[in-house]
Parts: sequence; C-alpha cells; structure tokens
Amino acid sequence: MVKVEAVVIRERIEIVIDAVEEATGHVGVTVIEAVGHGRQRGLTHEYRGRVFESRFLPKAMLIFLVKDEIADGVVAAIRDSARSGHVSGDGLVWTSPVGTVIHNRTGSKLEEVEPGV
Amino acid sequence: MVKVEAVVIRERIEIVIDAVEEATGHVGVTVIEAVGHGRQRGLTHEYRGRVFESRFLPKAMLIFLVKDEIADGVVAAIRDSARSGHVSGDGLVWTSPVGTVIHNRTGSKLEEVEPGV
Amino acid sequence: MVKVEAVVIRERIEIVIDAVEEATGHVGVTVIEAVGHGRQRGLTHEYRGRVFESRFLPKAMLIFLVKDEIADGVVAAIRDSARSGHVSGDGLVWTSPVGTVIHNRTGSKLEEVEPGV
Amino acid sequence: MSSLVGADVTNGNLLIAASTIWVVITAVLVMFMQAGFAFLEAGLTRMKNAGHIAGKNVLIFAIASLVYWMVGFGIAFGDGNLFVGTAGFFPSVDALTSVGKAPFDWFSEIPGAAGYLFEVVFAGVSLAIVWGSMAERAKLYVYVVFGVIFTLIYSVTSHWIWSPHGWLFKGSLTGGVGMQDFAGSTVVHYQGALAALAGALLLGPRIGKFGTDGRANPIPGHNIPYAVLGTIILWFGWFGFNPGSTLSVDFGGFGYFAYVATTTNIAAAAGGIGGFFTAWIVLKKPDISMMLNGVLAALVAITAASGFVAPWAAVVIGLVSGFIAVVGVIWVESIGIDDPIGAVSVHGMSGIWGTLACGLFAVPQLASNLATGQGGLVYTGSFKQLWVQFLGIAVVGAWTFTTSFVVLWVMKKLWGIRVHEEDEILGLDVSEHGMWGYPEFYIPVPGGYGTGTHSHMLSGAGGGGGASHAAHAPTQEPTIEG
Amino acid sequence: MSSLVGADVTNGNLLIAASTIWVVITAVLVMFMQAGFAFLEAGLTRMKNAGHIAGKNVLIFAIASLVYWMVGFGIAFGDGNLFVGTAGFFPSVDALTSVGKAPFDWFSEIPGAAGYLFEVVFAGVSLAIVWGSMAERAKLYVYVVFGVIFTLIYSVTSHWIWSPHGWLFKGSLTGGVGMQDFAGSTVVHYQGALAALAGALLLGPRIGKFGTDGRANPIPGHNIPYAVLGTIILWFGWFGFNPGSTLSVDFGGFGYFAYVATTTNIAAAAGGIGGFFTAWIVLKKPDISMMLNGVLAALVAITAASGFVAPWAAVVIGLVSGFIAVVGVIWVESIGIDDPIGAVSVHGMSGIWGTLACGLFAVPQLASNLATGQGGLVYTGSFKQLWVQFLGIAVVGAWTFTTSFVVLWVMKKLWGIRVHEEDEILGLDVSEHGMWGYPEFYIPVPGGYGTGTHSHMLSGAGGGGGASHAAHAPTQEPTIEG
Amino acid sequence: MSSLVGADVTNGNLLIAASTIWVVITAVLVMFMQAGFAFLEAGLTRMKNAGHIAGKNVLIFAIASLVYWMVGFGIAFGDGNLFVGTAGFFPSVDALTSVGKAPFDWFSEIPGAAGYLFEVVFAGVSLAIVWGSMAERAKLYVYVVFGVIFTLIYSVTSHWIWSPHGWLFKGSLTGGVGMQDFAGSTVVHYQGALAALAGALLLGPRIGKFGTDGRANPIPGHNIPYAVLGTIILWFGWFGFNPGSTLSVDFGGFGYFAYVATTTNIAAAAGGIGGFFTAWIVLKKPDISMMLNGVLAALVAITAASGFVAPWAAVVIGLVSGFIAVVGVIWVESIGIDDPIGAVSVHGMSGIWGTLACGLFAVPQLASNLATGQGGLVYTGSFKQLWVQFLGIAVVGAWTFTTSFVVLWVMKKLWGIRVHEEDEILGLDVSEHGMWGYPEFYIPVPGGYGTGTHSHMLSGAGGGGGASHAAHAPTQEPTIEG
Ligand SMILES: Nc1ncnc2c1ncn2[C@@H]1O[C@H](COP(=O)(O)OP(=O)(O)O)[C@@H](O)[C@H]1O
Ligand SMILES: Nc1ncnc2c1ncn2[C@@H]1O[C@H](COP(=O)(O)OP(=O)(O)O)[C@@H](O)[C@H]1O
Ligand SMILES: Nc1ncnc2c1ncn2[C@@H]1O[C@H](COP(=O)(O)OP(=O)(O)O)[C@@H](O)[C@H]1O
Repeated sequence: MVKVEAVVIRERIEIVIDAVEEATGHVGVTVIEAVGHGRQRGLTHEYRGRVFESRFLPKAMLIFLVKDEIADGVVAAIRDSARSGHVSGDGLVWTSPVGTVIHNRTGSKLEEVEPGV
Repeated sequence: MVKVEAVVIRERIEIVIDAVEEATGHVGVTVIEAVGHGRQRGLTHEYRGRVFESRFLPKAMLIFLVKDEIADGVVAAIRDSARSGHVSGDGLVWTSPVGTVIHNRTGSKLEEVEPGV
Repeated sequence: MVKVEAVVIRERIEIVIDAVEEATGHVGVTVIEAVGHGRQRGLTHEYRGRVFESRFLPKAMLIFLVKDEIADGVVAAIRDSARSGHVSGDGLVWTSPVGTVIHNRTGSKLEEVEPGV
Repeated sequence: MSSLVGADVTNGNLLIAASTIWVVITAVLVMFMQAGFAFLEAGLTRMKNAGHIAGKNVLIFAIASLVYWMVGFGIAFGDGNLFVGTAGFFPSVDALTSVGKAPFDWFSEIPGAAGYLFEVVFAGVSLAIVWGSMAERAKLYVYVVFGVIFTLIYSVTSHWIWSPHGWLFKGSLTGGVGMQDFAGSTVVHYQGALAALAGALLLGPRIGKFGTDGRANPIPGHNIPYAVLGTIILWFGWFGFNPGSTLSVDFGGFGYFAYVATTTNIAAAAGGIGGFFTAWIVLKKPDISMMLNGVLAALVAITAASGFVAPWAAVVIGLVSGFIAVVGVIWVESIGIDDPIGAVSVHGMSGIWGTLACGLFAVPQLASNLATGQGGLVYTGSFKQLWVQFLGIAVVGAWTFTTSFVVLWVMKKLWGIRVHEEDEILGLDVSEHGMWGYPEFYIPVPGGYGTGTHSHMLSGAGGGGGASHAAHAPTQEPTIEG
Repeated sequence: MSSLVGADVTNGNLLIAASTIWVVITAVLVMFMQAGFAFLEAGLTRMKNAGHIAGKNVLIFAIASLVYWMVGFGIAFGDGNLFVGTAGFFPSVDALTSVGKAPFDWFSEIPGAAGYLFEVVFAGVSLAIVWGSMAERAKLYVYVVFGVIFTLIYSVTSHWIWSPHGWLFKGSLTGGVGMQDFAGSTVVHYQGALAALAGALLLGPRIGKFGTDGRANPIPGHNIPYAVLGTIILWFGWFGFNPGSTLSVDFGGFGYFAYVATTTNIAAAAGGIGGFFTAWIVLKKPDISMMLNGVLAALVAITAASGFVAPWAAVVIGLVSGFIAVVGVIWVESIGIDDPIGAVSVHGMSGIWGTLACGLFAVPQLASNLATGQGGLVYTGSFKQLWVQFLGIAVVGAWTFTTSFVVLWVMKKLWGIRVHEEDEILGLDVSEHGMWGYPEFYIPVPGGYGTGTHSHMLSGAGGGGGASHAAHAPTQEPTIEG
Repeated sequence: MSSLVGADVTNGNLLIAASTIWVVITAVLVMFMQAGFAFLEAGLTRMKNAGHIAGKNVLIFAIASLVYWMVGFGIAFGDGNLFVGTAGFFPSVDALTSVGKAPFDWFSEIPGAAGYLFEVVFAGVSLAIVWGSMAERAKLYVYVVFGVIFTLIYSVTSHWIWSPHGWLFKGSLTGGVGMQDFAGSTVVHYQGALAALAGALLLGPRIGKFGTDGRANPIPGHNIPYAVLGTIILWFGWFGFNPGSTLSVDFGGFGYFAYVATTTNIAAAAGGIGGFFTAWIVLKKPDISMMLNGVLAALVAITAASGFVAPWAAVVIGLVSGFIAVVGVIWVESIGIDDPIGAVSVHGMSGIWGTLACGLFAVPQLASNLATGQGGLVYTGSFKQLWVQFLGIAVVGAWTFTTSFVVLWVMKKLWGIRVHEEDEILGLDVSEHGMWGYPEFYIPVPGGYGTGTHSHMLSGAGGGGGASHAAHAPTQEPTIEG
C-alpha cells in the first residue's frame, strides 16, 4: 500500500475526503490539526501594542493509506479538490512507501479487509 | 531503524505503549491527537434542529521509531493491544522506512544512544 | 524530495525553523502539537490525593519537505538548534523517502514551484 | 443610635432609600446580563470569532450608556408629547439627584440617577439582542454606528409604552386602555429581535450555512458550557429585569416585586422543561442549547406578563415559550434566514407571545393594582386588552423593523455591512482585532518569539533598549538586582 | 416628596419592604449558585461530558422550581403537623402576595412569594449537590425522575427542622430544645450528600476509576479555571444563603444578618487556608481543587453555625473543614467509592461537622436572640445541644439515605440508571445530547458541511428550499439585495 | 401585620436596616470582583499557568479575610491616632453586632460586621491587583507571605485617608482640607499598583518577554473571552465598590448612591470607547484587551471621583483613562518592565489620574454635601484641592512603594521570589500544583490509567482494596448490586 499525506486548509477537509471517495472509492482517513508556514504570508497580529507577524496559519493534515493502484488517483483527487481558488495556502500532497498495513481489529492486512467487515 | 505508526482509539494509548515496552523493551513514542474515518460508522449528531452524521471519531496517532530487529514485534504488540473488543474503530498499524534517526540532545544516531543517557 | 520530520520541545519551534532557513534557505513547514515519551522522565502529578507519573511531555512535531540536496543540511540545522541545553527531552530528527510532492495550488511538483509564486 | 437619627429620617425618605436600593441593585443585575449575552453568543458561535463576539458586548454597552445619557433617557422618559420626550438631555447633577422633579418626575420615589441606571441597562439588553442574528459576519463599524442609532429608535418606542406621556401607555387610540408590558417583552426583546431580523436579512447567511442545494447545514457553536453560563447569568439578571420594573418598593403593594420574581422564576423553569421535552420529542435528542433557548424564551415572554398573571398562567406561558423556541429556531432556518443564536425566535416570537399573553391571562385585580390596562380574555371574556396588546405589537413592529432596515440598508449601500469572504473564513478575531480569541490554538507557542532577533516583528510602539545578548539565551532584563 | 407619601407608608410596611428586598436579593444570589455548581462540576470532570454536566444544572433547577411551587413549598412551610405541611399546594396569587397569613404565616415580614423564592433556591442547591457524586455515568432520565422525588424528600426534612410546626424545630423529643441549623448544613448540604452517596453506591465507579488491582486512579477534571469560577460564584452566593436566612431585616436584631455574613466569610477563608495547607503537607502539593474544596467545605459547615457562633469559632470551624475536605476525599476514594466532585466529603462530612459544631460553639446569647436551641458545650458545659444536633443528623441520615437509596434502587432494577459502557467512553455530551460540549475539538471544521450535497445530512426538521448551485461555491442566500 | 410590628421598628432602626442591606449587598458585589480578576488575569496569560493564576485569587482573598479580621480592620478603622488604629483587633461578637459604638464608632448606621465586610473586600481587591504584574513567574509562597504583609501596609494607608482619625482625612497638613478619595483610586488601586510595580521590578520580565536585542515581544494571553467575562464582572462589582462607599443610605442625601452609580457607569463607558478608539488609531487595530483595559482604567479613575463630579466630568475622566490605559501599557513595556496584565498603567497611572481629577472637577456643592475637601480647580479656580490630592499621592507612593519593595527585596535575598527557569517554561500549574489547568491538553486521556497495574502510580494516599481482575477489563467495582 501507499501512504498519501496532504496538508490542506481546514475548510477543505470534507471536500477533499469526498473527492477522494468519489474518484477512487477509497474510504479511510486520519485527520490531524496542524498549522503551517509556506509561500503564503502569515498573519499580521497586534497584541497590546506589539505588531508582529505569525507565520502560522491553520491547516489540516490528512493521512490516507491506499492501495498501490489507486494512489495516483487519490493524489490527483486531493490536488484538485484542495484548490480553494484563493491566492495562496492550498498546501501539498505527497506519497510515501509503507510496509505492511495491519488492520488492528481483524489482525489482517488492510488490503484484505473487506469494506463491509 | 523503522518508523511504526499506529492509529488507535484514545483509551488504548497507555495500553498500547505498555504492551510495546513489555513485548520488546522499546521506550520512546510520540503521540498526536487525531480524528479518523474508516469502516466504522461516524456519529449521528443533532444540533439545533439539524440531524447529521459526522464521520469523525476521536483517535490517537502513535509514532514509534524502533530498531529494525524489533519492528515486527512492535507491530504485533500494537496490533494485539489496540484491539478493544468493540465492534469497530480499532485502527491500523503500519511501518515506513526512515533514513538516519538523530537524537538531538547528543547528536548521535538514536540506536547508538544508550537507554540511560 | 525528502521528508524531514522532527520532534522538538515546543519552545524551540521558532528557533528550529529559523535555523533551517538560515542554513539552507528552505521555507515551508507543517507543525503539529504532540506529546512525547522517551528517555526523559515524565512529570510527577498530584490530583486530589493521587500521586502519579504522566509519561507525556508537551512536544511539537515539525514536517519539512525538502529538496534532496539540502536534506542533510536541514537535518543538521534541526539537530543543532533543537538542543536546549537542558538535561533531556530535546527529541529526534529523521528523514523518510517520499514520492512526488505536489503543490496543490499550481498542481506542479513542489520543487518546480518558484519561491515567489 | 436614636440620638443620631436626624430629623430627615422621615418615612418618606426611608421610602426613597428603600426604593433606590431596590432599583439600583436590580439595575446592576440587569447590567450583568451583558456577560450572559456575551457567553451565550460566544458559546453558540465558532472559536475563531469568540473574542470578537464576547468583546462586542462591552463595546455596545459602552455606546448605549453614553448615548442614553446624552439623549436617550430624555427621549424615553423626559417630559414631552405623546411620541417623544423633549426634555432631560445631558442630564445634570440636579436632574439626577432630585426625586420626582421635572423633567423626570415620573420617577417619584427614586432619584433621576436611579431612573437613568435602570433604564440604560434595559437599552443595553435590547441592543445586545440585535447582534445575535448578525453574528460572525458583520463589520465592526456596524456595531458602533447602528448601536448609536438603535439606541435612539429604542428610546422612542419606550416613550410610547413606558412614559406616562406615551400614547400606548395612555391608550390614546384604545379608549384609555393602556398597553401592558411590565418589563419589556415588546419594548426590549421584540424590538431587539426586529432589528436582528433586519440585520440577518441584509447580511445574508454565513458562508456554508446553506448548502449548494439550498438546504441548511448545522454550524455548531464551540462551547456549550459557555452557553450554559450565559443562560444562568441571564436568568439571574432577569430577577433584576422584571421585579425591578416596579421602580419602587410599593408599586402593586409593599413587597409586590417578590411576586413578580416568583412568576418570573416559574415561567423560566417551565420554559426549560418545555424546550427540553420539545427537543427530545421533535428532534429525538434533548439538545442542551434548545433547553437553554427554552428558558430564555420563557423569560422573554413572562417579561411583559410577570406583574399581571397568576402562577398557573406563568407555567403555561413558560411551557408554550419552550415550544416556540424550538420550533421557531427550526422554522426561521427553514425559510432561509441564518440566525446563529436564535434571537428572532427567542426574543421576537416569544416576545410577541408574552405580550399577547397579557391580553389572555392578566388577572383583573393585578391590572388594577398596577393601574395598567385591564383583565385578560380568560378572566373577563373581553378581547379589549388583547387588542391593545396586538396594536402595540403591530405598531412597534412597523416602526422598529422599518427604521432598522432602512438604516442598515443605507449603510450596506454606502459602506457595506459584511466583512470580506476571506475575513469571514479566517474569523473575526484575527481579521478585525488582530489576535485570535484563543491564541494558543493557532500560534504554537505564544511568546515563542522572544529569543531571536524579531524578524517577525513588523513594528512596535516602543521597544525597550537593552543591549544585544548571546543568541538563543533567554533574556530576563531588566531585573533589579538590589 | 413628603406630600406624595401615602398613608400606607407606615413603619410596618417599610419593614416589609426592607425585609422583602433583603430576602429577594439573597434568594437571587443563591439561585446564581447553580452557575457555581455547573462550573465547579464541569471543571472537575472530563471534556467529553462538559456540556451535559453544566447543562443539567439548568434542567434540575427548572424541575425543582416547578415541583416546589406545586407541592414542595406546601410540604415544607405550609401549615401542618409535626412531620409534614398539609396546606399551601399550588399557591395562588393571594397566598403569594399576602404577608404573614395562612398557610404561610411563618413568613411574617415578607410576602409568601418571597418565602417561595428563598426556599426554592435552597431546594435547588440541595438537588445540585446530589449529582456531583453521580457525574459522568448516570442516565439523563434519572435527573428528571429522581429530581422530582428528591425535591419531595427534601421538603419533608425541611419541614421538620425549619417549619415552626416541625418536630425537630420544636424539639419534641428533646424537651423543647430545638435543632440549630441556621441555613441548612443538615437540611441542604448533608441531605444532598446522602442522596449523592446512595447514587454513587448504586451506580458504581466510572470506567477506569479503579485499576485491575483495585487501586484508585486519578481522573483529572478538564478545566481548573472553571472550578475556580464555580467556587467564587458559590462563595458569592453563600452571602445570600446564610445571611438571607434571617428571612427579615430584624431577626436577631436590626442588621444582624451582616454579622452572619461575617462569620460566613471568615469561615470560608479559614477553610481555603486549611485545605491549601492540608494538601501541601499531606499530598506534598498545594492542589488547587483541594483548596477550593476546603473553601466549600467550610461554607457548608458554617451554614448551620453562622448565626450562632463567635468569629474565633468560625475560624476553627473553617480550618477543620478544610482538613476534612482533603482527608475526606481521599478516604471516600480509599473505600472504593467514586465521587468525582467530592460531594460526600464536602457536603456530607463537613455538613455533619458544621451541625455538630453548633452544639459545641453556639454562643448562649446568640441562641437566645434567635430563639433556637441553647448555648454549646464550650460555653455551657452541657451536652444538651450537641445531643439535639446529633439526633437531627441521625434521623435525617436514616430518612434521606434510605428513601434515596430505595428510589434509586427501584429505578436501577426497572430501567437501569447507568449509561451503556460505550456511551460512557464516548462521553455523555454526544451520546445523550447528540453534540459535543466543545464541538471543534472533535469535528475538525464545524459547519464545514456547507459546500457539498449533504450526503452527511440524515434528516432535518425543515430545510430551506433554495435552488442548486455550482459545486464548492460558498452560498450566501438569501441575501436581500435591497 | 401592624399588630406584629414591635416597638423597636423605629425610624432609626429602619435606617440601620436599610443601610445594612445596602452595605452588605455592595460588599458582596465587591467580593465577586475576585472572580473578575481571576478571569481577567487568567485570560491574559498563558494556558500553562491558567489554573494557578485563577486559583491564587481564592488563596489571597482567604488570606486577606483572616488577616483583616485579626488586625487589619483595627489598624484601618479602629479608634487610634493620626497614623494608625490601635483598637478593634480580633473583634468579638459585640464589636461586630453593635452599631456606632467604639472601637468602630465611625460606622454609625451599620453594625461593625457590615463595616468589616465592606472594608475587607476592598483590601482583597487591592491585593488582587498586586499579582497582575507579577504573574507567570512568582513563587507560590510569595503570595502567602507578601499577601499578609501587604494587607497590613494597605490597612495603614486606608487609616490615613478613610478613618476620621487619619491625617489625610483630617487634612492635618493642609489646613483641614481633607483628601478626596471616594472609594479608593488611591487607597485601593494606586496602592495595589505600587506593590505590583515593586514586584515586577524585582522579579524581572518573563523568559522571552524581551528579545536578545532587548526589544519587547508579545506574549498573548490564552483566552480573550475569559478576559471579557472578567471585565464585565469587574464592572458589575464596581457598582458595589463606588456606590457602596456611602456606607449608608443617606450619606450625601437619601439615595445619593444612585448618583454615584451613574457617574461610575458613564465613566466606564467612556473608558471603553476611549480605549477602543485609541487602540484603533494608535495600534491600527481595535485590540479587545485594550478596550477592556480602557473600561477598567476608567473605573479606577472614577473611583475617587464618583461622588464628587458632574456627569460631563465623568465622561472626560473616562475618555482620558481609556487613552492612559493604552499608551501606559505601551510605555511601561518600552522601559523594560514586564507587566502581563497592565496593572501599573490601569491601576497605577489611572489611579493617579482619578485622584487628581477630583482636584480638577469636584463640584463644590457635592464636596460640601459629603463634607470632604472642597471644589476643584475648574469650579473654584483654586489649586488647593489639587494640591491635597497631589500630596496624598506622593505620600502614599513613597510609603507603599518603599515598604513593598523592601519586603520583597528581603524575600528575594533570603529565599528567592522567582521560580526556576524550567518551572517557568513548564508552567506554574504543573510545577507548583502538580496538575495542568487544562489536563486534557497535555495528558492524552485523563484517567486512561485505569486498566493497568498502576506502574505509573508513584503512591497514593489510600488505595482501595479490591481484588485483581483480568487485564484490560474495565473495572466498575464496587457496585452495590442490591
Ligand atoms: N516544504 C514544505 N514542507 C512542509 N510543509 C509545507 C511545505 N510547503 C508548504 N507546506 C505546508 O503547506 C501549507 C501551504 O503552503 P503554501 O506554500 O503557503 O501554499 P501556497 O504556495 O499555495 O501559498 C503551509 O502552510 C504548510 O503547512
Ligand atoms: N485507509 C486508511 N487510511 C488512513 N487512516 C485509516 C484508514 N482506515 C482506517 N483509518 C483510521 O483508523 C481508524 C479506525 O478505522 P476503522 O476502519 O473505523 O476501523 P474498524 O475497521 O476497526 O472499524 C479510522 O478512524 C481512521 O483514523
Ligand atoms: N523512539 C522514539 N520514537 C518516537 N518518538 C520518540 C522516540 N524517542 C524519543 N521520542 C520523542 O522525542 C522526545 C524526546 O525524547 P527523549 O528521549 O525524552 O529525549 P532525551 O534523550 O533528550 O531526553 C520524546 O518525548 C518523544 O516525543
């Protein structure tokens, strides 16, 4: 299997997950709150007389463990659905190799677990 | 070394870490709060007249960087201890390859740092 | 590209990010709150008559996706800047291989996106 | 002691003292309702707007306090004609310290200052209601400008109904039968809801509230305990709101205000039960926020009626209000209006219900004790009082909705009243005020900037001139080393 | 002004006015204690139950308010026999507005409504205490059903001790020496704790509270600032609780209630200090929640004693209470009872201590001023009053524990009183009410559903009928474009 | 009823009753300000210190309450000489229940207990102010030890200005023209700020507050809604603070306290507006915490002036205070002082401003009604009162700053007053008290320990002796299975 990770703006979480399912039928994701810093300018803050820039903006990290054959489709679906149309901050998506993925409840390999189990 | 990552239900965090240590002697873990969506049905919510399903349930992500030789033992220990006996939601465990793991305080490779250092 | 991940104490987040940029010019990071358990002793807690040890201490996880050629420099910068001078708890830094890293907004590979885009 | 008792310790002066204690304390309880609104509203909206939403209650109460001192109090309670007070602007030390003298002779047992205090906190509540429906998307300046204007609109209406010169008070069009609105179901709550409705319509719904297919989405608030705290504070404050409206210790009889407090409490309780079970039955879940809305809706309804009705009627008024709150919230949403806190149903519909309930349930004896209107339908068989109540609602509805709508519409045309889309998404805390309401949820380590060379500091008013230190070393300077 | 003073402004009526102000205001302070309990309890329990725990205080106060109006007030304070009041049910306008008339002639300087209001908020406090020990695992319906029944149990006991007809008040078994319980260490606090204990025993401990080896685990609450706010609100409200129990401005002497407020404050302070240092010494850490428990335990203890004891005794009572709170919490846990908030030790043990402390420290002169019992052991050398106090505790203990236990036991057998294991693990907010108390901690973006086609929407009461829009486009409809 | 009215229901006793109601209720409002400070301060500091910062308000109020009963009240208001009270220590039942008798004859219309209660809550407020500037780095014992000492320092000063024997009250050095400080801009607020300043200087700034180049960094607080709640509670409590300072219902005229409440409210509102717009203009953003500081600074300033000035002057005082708050915070930081809450500017600078404002704006008629000092510069053209005010500020500044500084300096030398660096980084909740203020943010599953064999349990007072169970099985023992 392949691990697909993505950093997206939080408002896009649901849309990205829907897009992945629609495009590839994949169900299964873990979502983590994150803050990120990239090309996008951070926010100008003011607090009690100090004006400063925080480089961090709220993002979410999505982790999908998917079958090898749909990996490209998942990446494409994320890439397209993560795009907000705003000027910046839409984040990244990338893949990583993984060893065996075990499904804790059944103890089997994940790819062997039937969807309805 | 190998990176072992697991998504488990939050109530199992302590049990899984204990099981890993007991089975393999490994100490060292990073824990991240997450929410997840998988085969398990989400929760039916009601808020001010709207009934809807949130697909997300509270989970935790555990990251263990372990020596190659114990990786299988760690995976097995997690798999077994993560099982709650409930009908669903026990999550996954998988491995990923990593390059050198550096221990910041000493600057050495992690596998060379003595436990008591 | 390479994924460089690091677990550091929270007070070092800004310093590590600055050090990476200074040493290698790399900009772009995702930050996640975490708690960790390692060689460092946890905290002795007291709550309503129970004295117990929580193994967890607040940490942050940093994820940098960097070009292959600067990966070593990034790791070195993190390793050195993460060191707090305290007796323990400074965490780890390690690398992992990644497949193509896609920049969502432009749809291009990340390494091809110009800094100013 | 007795030798110390001056000749001025007359029964008349003791009556003033007792009445002033009562009115000032109850005014203070009502003032505290701002904290209730702040936490109710912040709790039922999202984390990214929490500081803004809580903080705006301080701002608007400040605005109301000044405007009401300048002109509002005079418009409302200064001597004048049927429609507006024409005296008592910028009241002086004299006007505020004397008792029962023009231009505030209406307050016959308390100093003008106590009158100001009691009435200004009511204006503040009415204004607080307005923003519930406009939450999470209105521009900050709107609070300032519309806050000033609404305070004036409000003052005019309260003259009609509460000033002895007012046409609804006198029943000028209804053969001398005056409108019954003991503590302001109409004056305070319904009016606030009318402006809230105008605002919600002109602003439009929050981004994401209605789906691409037009159906409504839930946007859960971020903190139910806050909403509970807000509601209990409001219930607490309402013991100032209604019982304090006797404006003396003897209106309706010595200690009659205790009776008003009792009907208030019973209705609120019935409203909570009504909301709780309505939600449990209709929505399948006993939604906490709906139970809270039930309590508040009942308090709104009993506000007009608290001095006029029997305990059993308070129970009925409360139960019905609990029902109204729940179905009202759902209905308002179903017609496409986005009202995050439920102000339109809780303060508007239930305000109407409470006002009409006087016409149904007013006990003739109590109406006559209070010298306001007459008994209600169930006691008298006469629709007279109900008609008076209805008339009041119709006229106030027309006046307050129209003026509010027009003013907000003009503001929308001239300067816009809604923040930019990206500011709304980011949240008003950071976009309007420059800082998150909960900074640590967004800035990993607040104050984690202190060890570098401030590349992130864009500027700073002042700066401290200490010398440079070794990099990465925490600085603790200047410490006096005595 | 003087010309305006009617003939009814007599000294008698002014006394009624002043007493009614006092009693209503203090009642309102006590009512606000519901917010204190809500935040104390929510703070000391887990995030996943926070909305439920805070919200249930609104629910139970609503229940108590209605039941007490219907029958509780009559049972407790209506004229009747030694054991129960038999008049004054569903009190009418007349019963509530008249002063010192049957069936509520006991309230001789305030209208019946003020009596109702003051007493109902006490019933509400006693009921609030019950749930502290049952937190995080009881089914929601239990609050409703047991809330009704406990209000009745409570009313009976308060008749015994506080009604002039009650047998403990009269000292029927003790040669006319009545029980001293100024504001309810026994009536309110100890009673609440007895039901709490019954509930904790029948529910059993929370999942995870006791390890597989039987030893107790800590289950930290989620918000210490909430617990602090709750405690300060309770301290604040206690200035209504104790001083208001004079029920007039002249009981014990004109302005004597100020003295009651002073002993209350001194004891609370000593309790905080006692809890703080006991925790620091015994537990090695000055646990904040233990300091707060110390304050509350002292307030509980001084409740019975506040009108009867000297300031030095208030200090002693407070210090001992602080000690009791800390060791009591530890001891209760050590015998296998899971009491998340410490209600059994804070309200039960300390309630017993305070009740007995009257028998030790009551100043003879004060007891005689208040016409209740006699001086305590240290002044009189007589064990008489101590015996009366002990008797009261024993009888109330037997009555309230037994009835509560039996009722809850029957409910357990019939319908179960504890939620399912998975609901307890998930938390009561979402399992009982359908929504998290802090939604944004569990639903990444509340309202993030608004852009799709609602595949997640299971149903919705009402829906909005707007047309379909381009996918992913935020919708802001309807906006009146005026 | 009239037949029940005893012969003691005289006008004198009714005056006592009414005054005592008034003073006790307002004292209770002031007591509640501790919750305001707790939440203002917790909100404007970091999450890791939140439990500690909120909780310390309970601790210090407990300390002040006991010390003030023991000696403080006697020092301040007991009969004595020009500089210190020498009677009334450990006051007894008699001293507290009698009215207008030595040693507390100053309180002529309320019992000594009411005097104690009203004055102790003021001492508590002054003490609460101290810690704002010392937040997030002082050792816990400092609160205890300096709390005791500051209460004594405070009591001496309040004797000078508020006791009829005090030299500033009498105007001993100023030809009999006494200092005007109606409710304590100088006595309470400025004094607290002086000790706060001494503490901030001796502690030095928090780690990270000033960068390696010496420039200041922002350290955002963690919860703006808390700060809003705190501010509204303080505003609410201030209606006790200022109006209650009449200490009777007839000082300044019957019901004059309502006027005091009105100037208080108007000034607070103007302060909020002043702070809001100053921040918007100077800092480009309408910083919510600055608006809140503006409200508080105005309340501080009007404290001295509330009884003496006209409404228009209250507006001026408030607006200027709002400006002072904002620029004061910035300026204090720019000279290298780390004052997390802004106590030095809000309570110190604005306290000075309010005290001087009496010398500018006091209305001659009001000064004469209150028999304190004389009219201010704008009315009389005389600098006399301004000079008296200035003298008071200078003397109090010297006394309180010097004594506070010396005491803290000695403590620093002997035992240290600042926590270790790693404790400060970790946060005071866990390092001083053993538990996070928000445990679930740091311990993934509180109570997630319950299923193992407690390898993590270091010890436990008590333990529960249940038998061993199969591993990983949740235990729910003992449940009575009835
Ligand atoms: N090199 C990187 N390594 C890790 N995360 C990154 C990197 N670049 C961007 N990110 C993440 O993606 C988010 C958006 O990236 P950004 O560069 O701001 O996007 P855009 O180019 O669309 O403005 C960042 O906030 C960060 O969380
Ligand atoms: N394919 C996947 N990719 C990423 N995370 C997953 C995937 N499948 C499951 N998970 C994670 O594991 C959790 C439990 O998975 P789930 O399928 O619900 O388990 P079960 O099959 O035992 O019901 C999910 O909530 C999610 O966090
Ligand atoms: N083997 C490991 N796997 C995953 N995370 C680890 C591992 N070892 C350490 N960590 C992370 O690094 C943090 C610091 O490690 P620790 O061993 O305490 O450092 P030190 O050796 O400097 O005391 C831990 O809290 C944990 O988050």
